[in-house]
Amino acid sequence: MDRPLRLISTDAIVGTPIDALARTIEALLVVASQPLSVEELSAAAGDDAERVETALGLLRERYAEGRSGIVLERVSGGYAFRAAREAAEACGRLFERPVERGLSQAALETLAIVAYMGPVSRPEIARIRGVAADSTVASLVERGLVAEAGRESAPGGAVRYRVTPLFERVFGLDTLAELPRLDDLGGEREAIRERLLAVAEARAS
Amino acid sequence: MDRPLRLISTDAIVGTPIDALARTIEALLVVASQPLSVEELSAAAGDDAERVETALGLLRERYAEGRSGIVLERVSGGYAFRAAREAAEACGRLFERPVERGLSQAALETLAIVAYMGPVSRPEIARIRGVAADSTVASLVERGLVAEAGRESAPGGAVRYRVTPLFERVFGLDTLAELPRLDDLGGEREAIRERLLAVAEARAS
Amino acid sequence: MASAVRDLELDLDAFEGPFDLLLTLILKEQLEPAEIDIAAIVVAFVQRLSRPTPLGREGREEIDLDACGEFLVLIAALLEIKARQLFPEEGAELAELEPEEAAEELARRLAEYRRMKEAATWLRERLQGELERYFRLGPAPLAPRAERRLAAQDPQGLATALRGLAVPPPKVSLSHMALRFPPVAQFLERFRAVLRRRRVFDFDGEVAGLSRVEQAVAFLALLELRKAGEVALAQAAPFAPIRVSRDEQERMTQWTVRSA
Repeated sequence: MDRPLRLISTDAIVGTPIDALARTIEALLVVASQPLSVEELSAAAGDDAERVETALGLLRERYAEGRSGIVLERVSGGYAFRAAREAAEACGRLFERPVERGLSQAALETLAIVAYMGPVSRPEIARIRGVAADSTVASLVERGLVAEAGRESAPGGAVRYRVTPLFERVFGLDTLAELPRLDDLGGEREAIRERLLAVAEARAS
Repeated sequence: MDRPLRLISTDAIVGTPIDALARTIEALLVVASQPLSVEELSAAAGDDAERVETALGLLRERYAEGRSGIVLERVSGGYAFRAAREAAEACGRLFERPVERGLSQAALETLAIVAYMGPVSRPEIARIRGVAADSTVASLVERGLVAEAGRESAPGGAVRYRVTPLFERVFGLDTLAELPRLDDLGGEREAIRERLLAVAEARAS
Repeated sequence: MASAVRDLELDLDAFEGPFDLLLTLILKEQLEPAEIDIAAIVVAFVQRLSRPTPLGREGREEIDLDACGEFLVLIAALLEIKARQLFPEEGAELAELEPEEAAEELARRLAEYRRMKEAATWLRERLQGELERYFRLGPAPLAPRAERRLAAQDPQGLATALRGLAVPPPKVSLSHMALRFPPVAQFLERFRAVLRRRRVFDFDGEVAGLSRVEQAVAFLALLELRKAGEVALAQAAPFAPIRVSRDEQERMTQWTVRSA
């Protein structure tokens, strides 16, 4: 591997350059408030992306589940430290989970609509669920799972919403593309259509 | 290079109780947003304080300055992880935000309401925008563009907000009197306010 | 027994308590019908029906019929009110479609909702699997403080933002005005006025000639009066006219109604 910084690195105690870079990345990750992408790490460390990837490889081994109480995970388009799963019980005694605690069925359905169809407005959500969405959306915004994303293009248009990086983090997703593809339900749709038609005909006759 | 987790990743030692406890403490510290005392750690880990002290001793060695990018620091109130000093420059770059070019629609609307109609409370901003204003106002306060300005006169009245000198600087205004005129909306503060509230009401119905 | 409906305990997102309290709150306009998940009420009622009755003396089928009758009337009225609130314009839109097109459109919406319900189920299961992942929310205890800096801004942007908020919402077609249901209070007043003049009146006669929506609202008003103890109701037989009388003793247990 090409290590352009080797010559500059002065002293055996500091370690090889890639190890110094790994220490810098450890430092960045332990103070960061959210997952850091390779680009962000590379910009902050002042090193190139390829070498950051190499250092991350080292760190993922060192901070693997079962080897350390700190685990390095890839999530929400970046890298972040979290607690090891084996420490979940201890964490549960000390920390609350305000974001996901008590998410109602209504909240989950609304979240699904925003995740799959966002940016989407409250009237659109209400149309799909058949229930006004105002209080549910407000509670998701308060939890930080959903955020405003501009207004509908027409003047006086409704505010639209999208899911946040925190949503990806809570649900352990790297990107929204990891959401499962929903079955087209083509056959079912046909069946519903025919039932409705039959009802309409019965009424007309 | 120093591998901070070498002790617990060595097979012979993995699983000894004190190392398991040390891993639990690592996990608790990496999740905490404030320093944790020995009592808190001991209660969460379900282990006695003396053994927690022993484990902390191990960890202070492992996460000592110069050995890892993560340093375990003893501060008033307990223990917390911080970034190593050698990474100070990189951390500085991480937290130095690039100059932001613009504001979100939500921030711009809220700022406009506070600038033209301030001092104004969050409930009133929410009424005009038709969307809860809490998180947007909080973020504008954090950015120093908006500040508290007393409470509404009624007992228990809501906190009101005004724009700050930083706001005037950013928008290139010497005084708020230099804000663009809104003659098409009625010109005067009260007229504009009534107009906006009437539209908001029409939107909500 | 009709109270099987009114005492029905509900645990909805927007409301928790007995069904008659829910109705009262809607009548007093303290609760938005749009916020109420009607399907959940139906599920609760069906579960209640399927529970065996503790008293063996009364025939179960008879109890079911009474309860079902009252329930159907109330839930249909609620549905109609809610539908008109949620889709003021769409009722007209759908009515203009051919039956095939309307069925296609409804099927599309049902399928879409169905997919979103599946997605919600997936999210719930996913969340369950992620409960062991703890991470920090907010900044690290000893992290340096971040400062956000903002480039110079044009004050015209503020004026534009306020003008955007002053744009009236898109014009709503007037067609739904004709569909608007009258306020319940209107019927409360009307029935009270009638009862001040006469001790007894005939509900069916009083609402004859009104639209179905108006009749449904009138019936809700009647229930509200009865709940408040202002009137007593009597019906000689199923589908017979409902006689409304000033409070006093009330013997009515039959709730089958022809007019709504």
